[in-house]
Amino acid sequence: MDFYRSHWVLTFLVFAPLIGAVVALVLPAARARWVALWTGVIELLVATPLFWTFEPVGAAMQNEVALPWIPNWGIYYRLGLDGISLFMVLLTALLLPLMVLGSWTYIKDRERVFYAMLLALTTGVMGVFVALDMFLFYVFWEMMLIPMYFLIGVWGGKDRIYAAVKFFLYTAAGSLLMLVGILYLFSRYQALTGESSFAYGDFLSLPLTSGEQAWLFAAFAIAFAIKVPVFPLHTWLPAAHVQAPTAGSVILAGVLLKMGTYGFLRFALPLFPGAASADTTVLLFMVLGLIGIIYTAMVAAVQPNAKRLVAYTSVAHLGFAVLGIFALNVQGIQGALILMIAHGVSTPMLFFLLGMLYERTHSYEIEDFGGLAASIPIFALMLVFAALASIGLPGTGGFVSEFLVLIGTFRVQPWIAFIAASGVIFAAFYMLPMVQRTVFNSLTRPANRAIPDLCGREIALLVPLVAIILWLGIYPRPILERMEPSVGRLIERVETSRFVSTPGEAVVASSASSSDEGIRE
Amino acid sequence: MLSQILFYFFAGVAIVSALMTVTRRNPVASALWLVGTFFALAAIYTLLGAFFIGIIQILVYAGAIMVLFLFVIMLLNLGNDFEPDFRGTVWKVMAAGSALVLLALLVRVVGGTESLLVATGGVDLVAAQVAEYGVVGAIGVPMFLDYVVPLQVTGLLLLVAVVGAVVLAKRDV
Amino acid sequence: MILRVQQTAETVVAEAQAGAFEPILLGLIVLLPLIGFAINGVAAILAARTAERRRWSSSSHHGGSEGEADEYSNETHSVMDAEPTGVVPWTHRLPSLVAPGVMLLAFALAVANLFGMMGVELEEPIVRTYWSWIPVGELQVEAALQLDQLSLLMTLVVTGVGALIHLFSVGYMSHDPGYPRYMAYLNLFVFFMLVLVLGASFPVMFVGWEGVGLCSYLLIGFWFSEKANADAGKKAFIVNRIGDFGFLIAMLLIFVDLGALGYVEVFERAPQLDYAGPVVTAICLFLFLGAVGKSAQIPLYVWLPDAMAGPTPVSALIHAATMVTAGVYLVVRASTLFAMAPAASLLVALVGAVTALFAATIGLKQWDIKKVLAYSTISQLGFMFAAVGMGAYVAGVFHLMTHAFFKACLFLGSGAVIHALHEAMHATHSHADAQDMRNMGGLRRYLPITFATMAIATLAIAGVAPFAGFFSKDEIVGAAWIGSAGELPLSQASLFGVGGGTWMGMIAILLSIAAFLTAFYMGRLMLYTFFGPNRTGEAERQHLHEVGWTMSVPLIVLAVMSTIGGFFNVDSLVPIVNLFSPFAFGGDAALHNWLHPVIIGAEEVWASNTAAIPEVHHASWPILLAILVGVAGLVLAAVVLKPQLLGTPEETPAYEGNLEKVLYNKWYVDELYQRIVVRPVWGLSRAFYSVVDRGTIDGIIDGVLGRGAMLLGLSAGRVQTGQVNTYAFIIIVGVIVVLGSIVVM
Amino acid sequence: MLPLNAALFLSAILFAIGTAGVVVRRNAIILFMCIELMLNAANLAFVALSPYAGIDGQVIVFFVIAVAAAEAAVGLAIIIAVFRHAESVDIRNFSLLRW
Repeated sequence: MDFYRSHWVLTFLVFAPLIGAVVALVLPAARARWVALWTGVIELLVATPLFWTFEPVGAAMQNEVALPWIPNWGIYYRLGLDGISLFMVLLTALLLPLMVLGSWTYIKDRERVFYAMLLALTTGVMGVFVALDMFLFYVFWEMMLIPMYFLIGVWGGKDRIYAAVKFFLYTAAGSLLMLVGILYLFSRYQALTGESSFAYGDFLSLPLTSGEQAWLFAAFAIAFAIKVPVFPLHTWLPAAHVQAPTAGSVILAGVLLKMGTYGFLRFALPLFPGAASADTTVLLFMVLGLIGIIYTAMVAAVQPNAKRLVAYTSVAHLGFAVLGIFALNVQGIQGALILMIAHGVSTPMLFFLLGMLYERTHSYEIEDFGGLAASIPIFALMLVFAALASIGLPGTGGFVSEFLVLIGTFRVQPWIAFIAASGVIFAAFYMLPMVQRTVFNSLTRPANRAIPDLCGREIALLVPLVAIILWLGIYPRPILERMEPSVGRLIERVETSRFVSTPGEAVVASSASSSDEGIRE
Repeated sequence: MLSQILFYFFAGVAIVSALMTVTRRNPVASALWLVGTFFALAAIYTLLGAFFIGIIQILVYAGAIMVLFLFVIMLLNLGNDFEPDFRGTVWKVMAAGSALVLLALLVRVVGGTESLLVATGGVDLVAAQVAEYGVVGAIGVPMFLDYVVPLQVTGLLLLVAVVGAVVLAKRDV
Repeated sequence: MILRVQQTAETVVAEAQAGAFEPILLGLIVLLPLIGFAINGVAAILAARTAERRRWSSSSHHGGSEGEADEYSNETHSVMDAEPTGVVPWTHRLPSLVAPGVMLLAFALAVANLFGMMGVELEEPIVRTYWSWIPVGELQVEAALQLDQLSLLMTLVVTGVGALIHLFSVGYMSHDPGYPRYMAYLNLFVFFMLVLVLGASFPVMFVGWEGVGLCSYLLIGFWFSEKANADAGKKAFIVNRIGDFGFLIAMLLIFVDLGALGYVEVFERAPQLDYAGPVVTAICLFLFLGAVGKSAQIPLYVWLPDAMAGPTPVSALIHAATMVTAGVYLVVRASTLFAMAPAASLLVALVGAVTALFAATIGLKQWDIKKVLAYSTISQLGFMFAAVGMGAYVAGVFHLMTHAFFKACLFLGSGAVIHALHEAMHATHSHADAQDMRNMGGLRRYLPITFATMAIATLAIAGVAPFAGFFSKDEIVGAAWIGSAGELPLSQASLFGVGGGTWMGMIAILLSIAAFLTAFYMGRLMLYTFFGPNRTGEAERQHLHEVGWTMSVPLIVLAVMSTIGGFFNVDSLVPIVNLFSPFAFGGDAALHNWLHPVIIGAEEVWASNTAAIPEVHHASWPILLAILVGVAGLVLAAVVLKPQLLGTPEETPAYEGNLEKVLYNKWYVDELYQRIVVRPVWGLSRAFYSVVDRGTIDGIIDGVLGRGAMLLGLSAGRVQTGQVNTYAFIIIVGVIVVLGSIVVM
Repeated sequence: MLPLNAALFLSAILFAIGTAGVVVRRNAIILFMCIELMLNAANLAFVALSPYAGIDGQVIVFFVIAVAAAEAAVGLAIIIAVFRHAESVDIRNFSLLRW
């Protein structure tokens, strides 16, 4: 049982997909998808017990390890798991087999390379969530880029090259800034203590002046803001989603975007708490998040292409996550984390459905659909459910997360929360017309009349997602409990090292200040 | 005092013939002016006390390399009906300008060294070695002792050059 | 099953004497409809599966049949055409048993609890916590249900009227191919309504709040193959969402200012806020915005008339009896907060009164029988909001209850009429509009029971003496007159600088006119539908016959409730009303005493914050005025309107003269919204996409950076001329630069 | 002894003339001559400094001469090869190696 105490579970989770990728490449094409499926299933079976073996009590990292990798530069193979990264690992492990199932009949050429890329991508993503050595983190961060580039570039839609290159350049540019930040930290640490190390723990203990913190925070924040994506840097996402194959869109929306918010919570906030909690930063990111919510919701409404519409909605959703993170209180951050999971389940469901629809109608344009409920009722049922989960109907994960984020934001910036709450209306404004034009209305196209409904495989693929969405909405308590200590530690760190210069946080409704002190236990 | 006068004389010859090499349109003329430069340089070498190098300069440079040049010019019959191969006036101005700037910089850089070297008091280092091993020995001993590796490499280089030249110039039969 | 319920009732009553009251199977009441939904849902999926498999088998024979696929369109109402074998499949028979059965069980449990609670004087509400829903820091939201007098009353209304409507739906919808799906949605709706009503905290109520919004979206757009129906459903959901936005903001304010969201804690800590202060007023205004969205008051009422696109029982259940009353329930539940914010309460009353009148005027000139009833519902809701706005919370709840009875009866009656007409038109394949009154006329000869029940309900809604409407509506109008005389706590408050009393005077007048118009348009509806010559056409007339028992029984029960409903709250103090006090159920002003513990919080707030009111004396003239207004409306309709002159839609135009034109076109409010809200938002969205997203952001990234890099590359390339001199020159420049930097250092 | 600076100035001048020649002339042969000139300027500098910096200067001169010879040989071979193909030694015929 100590397998789950030690770091071996994490090492297995990170490198099993890579081994699967190699095997998939070697075996003949027909075998590739089965190898990928088995790897995914094993990955999921190994990962699920983590949910129970993870003690929610301690706030410190669990399953830690620190093996020398390149000792003379102080680069160690350092892994660790805590409340924030646990659910991201589980989400990735869940999505892998589903993605393989989703692209069972979708991918017809070069299956071997496709599944190898998919598995390599999972290794990269899993590595990002568990790495505690900044160098190792950066390696995995870059490693994730290449397979994703090929996924979009090779198996994508019409102008996939444009989308793939744009995706690559955006993320790479951001990560270069982050690299500069990491190296600067490394040099400061070396100058201060003499020996060299990239450990996350060491950088945490590094005293930085406010100027340094500001610049370093900016470097990290831009890299993560591109990934989230935050408002002005978001235009790569719709392009990438429209061109990506189903599995590409699912992993992109399900997990890759969360690397941005995870990055903020793991690196940007704790490493540079002073800069992160400065009023200007908080206000800037909250306003950007707010624009992200309202603006992209409105833009989403007018999209002719269903996938592009869903892509813009995920920008809107993650706008909420940004709000939650920079509310810097327990409700806000827990809301952001729940949103990362809820969005990581509801949006992939939408993309799977659109993928299935594409396999039947060979189009993502909304006007090619219409009245599909008459011909494929089960699909219609699933699409309506996924749309409602995405809108954040109470009883689904979406509501719990948006509610927590709004409460968190309201305590810090009432006006921003007020406008953000109108995002609830815009959510209905962009999702319902799409659902109606796709599933309801009269069945005009004769071609749509004869398309087959969802088969067993497809339903088996969607049922776990539906279950998790409902579980998140109805009984999120076990998840919230497991996150509480880590989030508490993060907030406590940000609060204690707030700059003396800024006179405390923004004016919170006066009468609430009494209740605030109580919260900050 | 005589040597200084001779030095300036030969320096003047060298500069004029260098300028003529560059400016003559006829390749043969410029080749011959180049030979003139080499002779002036050889004289300056001897004035500076490097008699062996002066001799070698004439023997190898003027004798061998320039002959090779002239031979090639004759082989390719470039001596006559050559059209002016100067580039546009823009390039002329740019070339002259960059040359002057380069000159100014070199002079500026080089100018300061004498005071530095004199300070190190190494004026008659060479004279001592020449006295001990003789003119040729003074160069021969360090070449075969300290610089034996570069020597071998240079030998190899020359071999490669010869083989290369033969292969390149040979008519593909 | 019924026996067991009786036993539990006796034990409970016995136990009640002992003072302790334990709610019976509270969780089960809520769970029953959910179980119903699950069963019907599975039936619906299997029905869809079999239909699709048959379509594949049949279509694979002769390449897809046209008729099959539009089985979902509402023209072919009957599953018979789609069902070649003639026998009704089990997936269609099962819901007929499960759906009403589940509702009856829930109603029985509610009644059991009623008996239990009647005996004991329950001061504190009973809260049952099932699990901790969102435990984050100081925010501890429990998934808990709360049982007190108000929530029990609402449960009774929801399950009672709901059960009747489910029974009615069995007759009305059983031939529809999507019948199991319909029953599943209906059960799901009742589940969410019960969660809304029995929730113990604002977030749990919000779950029900949006859940009923979802179900009304699904049910309005039930015949989704028609674009108009799907649009109506979408419109309902989005407008409801605007209301839910208000509710959400209110919850945020409550949590940030009071630190909790459960009712008990919130109403305990409410006095901490300063009386009539900005915070509590903001909370109440946003709560009211939520109520306006859900209960279709000005300005967010536009979705209700369009919601008539759904099946008629849906209109009866959702858009008359239960969902739309959620707003009133919210205000009564948060009465302590509203008492703390007099300005907000007065605004609620004012909006209610204006909506009552405004909707009544539109109702005058509608030809679609369901549209008339829809605007009547909006108007009656206006009455309820006026009541609760003025602080007469019990009057509001009383009218809510009676309205549930007679409006459900009216809607189901109109459903029966439409169903009969449909059957007739279906037989003769005529495509006339089965809902247009101009196609009806003289139906009392063909649909006697429906006519009788609707007549009773019309008298009730008009406020004619013994019927329910008389007691409840006139109590509201009475309260308005009393308030204008300054004898209500809120008459001392002021809104926009005008005193509460004067506002209530205006409200009284508005309500009286609205009452008169209500009587008039209800009279008009009855006249055109049931009196005068029959205009449905020769061939169809033979096929006109009374509807089956499953549809008539609910009508009769509701008609009976409309008659006796008024006697639940006979106030002996009021002069004319006290004539009926001997017949009152449960003693004098039974409902007032029953609900008193719920509104104690509000009364304490008034006691501590407003001047004591001397003795409230009830004059008799308001009641006389009310009776006069009701009767006058009906008589005027009978006199003025000539049903025999009315022709079919082709003959009589929809309106003559521009006043009627304005009324028929609903004061052009929809068009106004379209122009000032919907179109600008779409325009802005398109502008955002094309100008900002494509234009500037992508323009900068792709254009400036992308193309800029390309151009830079090209121009740099030109330097490579291939000639050695150029390269030599570049090298020299390099040398110069290096030497230069050395010299400069 | 001879003024050191003068010799160094002379080598600078010769070097500058050589560069000017390389940039201006189009004839390959003359180009090579200018390069030889520049090499000689360098040799002069070596020799001028050798009394101060030691005999190594003069040893290096020999290597420079050797390199120059090798370079001249290969260069001229290339010129012959190109000439055979393009009938002229103008370096514009050598301009294929570009983007």
